[in-house]
Amino acid sequence: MNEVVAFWILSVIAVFGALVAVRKRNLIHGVFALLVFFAGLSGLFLLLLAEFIAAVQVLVYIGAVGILLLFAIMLTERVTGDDDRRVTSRGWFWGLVVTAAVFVVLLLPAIQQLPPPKAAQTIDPSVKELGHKLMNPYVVTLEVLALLLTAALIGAVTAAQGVRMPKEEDSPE
Amino acid sequence: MTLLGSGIFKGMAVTFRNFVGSYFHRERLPTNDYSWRTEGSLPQHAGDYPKEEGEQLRDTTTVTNYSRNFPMLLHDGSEPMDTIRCVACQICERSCPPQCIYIEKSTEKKEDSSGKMQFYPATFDIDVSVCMSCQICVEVCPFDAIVMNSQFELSTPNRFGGLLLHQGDLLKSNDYYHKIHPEEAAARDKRIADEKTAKEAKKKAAAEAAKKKAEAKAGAETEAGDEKKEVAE
Amino acid sequence: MSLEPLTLTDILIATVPLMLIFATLFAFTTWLERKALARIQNRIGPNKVGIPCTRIGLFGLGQPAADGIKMIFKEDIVPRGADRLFHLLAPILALIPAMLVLCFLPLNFPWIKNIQGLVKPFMLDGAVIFFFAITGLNTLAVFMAGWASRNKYSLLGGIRAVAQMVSYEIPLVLSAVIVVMMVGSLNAAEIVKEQADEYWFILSPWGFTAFVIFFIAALAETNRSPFDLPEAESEIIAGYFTEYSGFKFALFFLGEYIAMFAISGLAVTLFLGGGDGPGVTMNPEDQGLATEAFPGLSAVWFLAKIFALIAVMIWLRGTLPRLRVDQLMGFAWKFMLPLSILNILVAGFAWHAEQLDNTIITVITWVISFAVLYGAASGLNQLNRGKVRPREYKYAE
Amino acid sequence: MTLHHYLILAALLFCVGLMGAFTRRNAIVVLFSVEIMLNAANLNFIAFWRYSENPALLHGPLFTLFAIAVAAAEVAVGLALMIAVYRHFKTVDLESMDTLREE
Repeated sequence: MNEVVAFWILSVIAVFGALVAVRKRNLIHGVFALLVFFAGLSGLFLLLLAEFIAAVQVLVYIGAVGILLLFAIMLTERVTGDDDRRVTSRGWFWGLVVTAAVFVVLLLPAIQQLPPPKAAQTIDPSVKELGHKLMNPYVVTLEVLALLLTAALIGAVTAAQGVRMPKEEDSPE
Repeated sequence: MTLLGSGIFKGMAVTFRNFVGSYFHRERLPTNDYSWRTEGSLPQHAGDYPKEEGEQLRDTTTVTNYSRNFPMLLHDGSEPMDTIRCVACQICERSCPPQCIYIEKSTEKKEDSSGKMQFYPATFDIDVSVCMSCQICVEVCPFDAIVMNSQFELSTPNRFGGLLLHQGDLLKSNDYYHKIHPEEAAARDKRIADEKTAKEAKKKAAAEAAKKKAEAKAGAETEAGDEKKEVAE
Repeated sequence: MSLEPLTLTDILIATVPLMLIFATLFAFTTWLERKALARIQNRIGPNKVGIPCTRIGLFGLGQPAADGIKMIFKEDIVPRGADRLFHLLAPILALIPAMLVLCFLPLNFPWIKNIQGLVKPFMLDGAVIFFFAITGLNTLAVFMAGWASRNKYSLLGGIRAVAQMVSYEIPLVLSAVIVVMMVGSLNAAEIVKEQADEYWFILSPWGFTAFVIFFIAALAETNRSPFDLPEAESEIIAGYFTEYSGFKFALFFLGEYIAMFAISGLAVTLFLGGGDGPGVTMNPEDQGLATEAFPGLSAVWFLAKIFALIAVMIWLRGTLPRLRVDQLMGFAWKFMLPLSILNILVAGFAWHAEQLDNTIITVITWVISFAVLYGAASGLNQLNRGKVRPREYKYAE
Repeated sequence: MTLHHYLILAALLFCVGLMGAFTRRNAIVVLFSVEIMLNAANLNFIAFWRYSENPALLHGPLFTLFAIAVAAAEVAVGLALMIAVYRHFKTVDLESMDTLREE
């Protein structure tokens, strides 16, 4: 009973957040709606008993990505976040058609081909077990991921830094 | 090398001393809590704010000698302008962070308390509505002419210029300074006297070595030094 | 583990007393802070408000209640041009995460002994990760408040807060990693149990270093002095809550103090042995809960330790001047971050040395790690020195 | 709750993301949409893991962890590129970045 109520509330929050995030004219409102979506999804993960993933979702997406997006908006758009130009792209109609088509294609196998739903098993996912898995069979993946993150860090800094101005053009303070 | 973070612990020790001390030494508390006192012992103007323009409350007798509020100018004698220590060098004016000091230098020199010809400030104004009581003027003054006053009831009915203190308001005698900040004033006078005697000794040695007009000069300056010491005592 | 046996009564028993207790402690702490700061500055502090309609002062203990009443009845002003929705949401968003993280503190109140596992969130496997995740939400509330006020000072305060909190979150988490490494668990109750069995982590060289880093980072995370740049009143009025008044301001205030309690509570859990103390035995069979001389003793110990940390915070606020923005950032990235990474390395070696179970090797490890950490701290200090000189007087001498 | 509930929800979220990516002009909103799609995929992973034969293998959470890490890197690089693009074009409007088009 609890689970059903929680599922419906959380899924409504997630879908609502996602819809507002992609359609809101004001970008800062959009970011906060996106964060609501992330929070709803984190709740769904918790409902699926993936508590560590839920925590990481909050930590990475809400704590880090959200702040990053806010900063990017403040650096690129105006501080108010308002987008007063035309916000809808030229190909919006075909975009919607493709979206609807993808939705139907995604749903058909989900409804038709999957085995009939089983009763949920009670499982006990421990964070310790996850750690052992990361350190033993998946250690190479973890290392590659670390390398990727370092490369992304350096790449992001270089890309955002832009071309350094020559010394002569620096205004004398 | 000192212990890492020892500066923070030193500061914390100071604040802790203040914290404990405030419970045992009531005279440390600069707060003017009128409710402590009976009706008759309130200061003359307490609760009775000035009505006439230019009139200000001037009661400073209730604050402790740990209190500092706004700067004042020192003079040594009974006639303030004759014995003013300030020579209008304008160092304080230039180092004042909020730039609340305004000085106009006099055009001609005048004898100061030690008989030396010096410039004096023709105008010396401090806007206490701007002053932030940082004491930098006190620290930079090479003549010990500007020190902190503890006068705090400066309210005035005049918004424009009422808080601009002029030379006349700022000039206070060294005796007054001794009354409000006894320890600090004694230390300062002692330092001035020490510096003076050191300077004299040096000068005397130089003069004796040169054997030139030694007696007259030394005589005059020892007298001045004695006067100074009397004030300090 | 499943949601099903959870009932509303269990949830209420677990949460309502927690909120009431910490709200009361908040009121008391505001009074304590004002009194202590006043005494540090040789003032008296609030001493008038006591029992209404009498002249009994009670050392001003009625002051928080009077402040609260004043706050509630004040006019709620929203600036023209402000984002009304976000202006309203920001204080709520500031309070909720702060209240939420209190659940992850292993406080063994007697009344939570018999309720279900899931309403004791500190028994979760990832309790410490959850704690950090939810604490991070505070940043968003601050940014939201700064942005929604449509005021330059507010925005500046908000941006300062975001930059500061993001920078200091890294040393904060890295110093907690050491404890997680030593215990081998993210479960708050297990961390406390391990400390009760072995030693409080603050008593080891790496633990002490981690505690100092954690405490400094916690000061920055909660915007306490000397890291209170987001609300530096001499520079940017009141920072992100310049445009807040009345009850919304009170909510911000409450959220800030609750966050202070929460982060001190985490420091107590990680480094100071949690509810461990004389008269308390941590009981491994009873889900990490304690056997106590009388019910609630371990919670009392826990709260006493929190208050000790809060007292140090207040003391530091009375002592240290505010940092400059560049000093603040430099300190986080050039001092705290390298030191905490080195500390993880040292703690790793120390853990392996302790596995050998040899007293001499353990002692040698402790001495060496102390020397390494102290040397590293002094070296970093020397490297970062030289930029800041004592004040020079341009015209004197 | 059954697996189908979660799958339909994930499909819906994915399509919301897709719609955003197709119908908005602002590059940052397109980045939001990509994030929404990635998260919908993560929800699928976790749901399949939860209702799988052998959850003890922890395939779902592990893959989700890796996906989250990659997504974080993607956001960082993507936003850095966006700032670089903004510096060049003074806009993040995707339809005005058309210097490769034949006139």
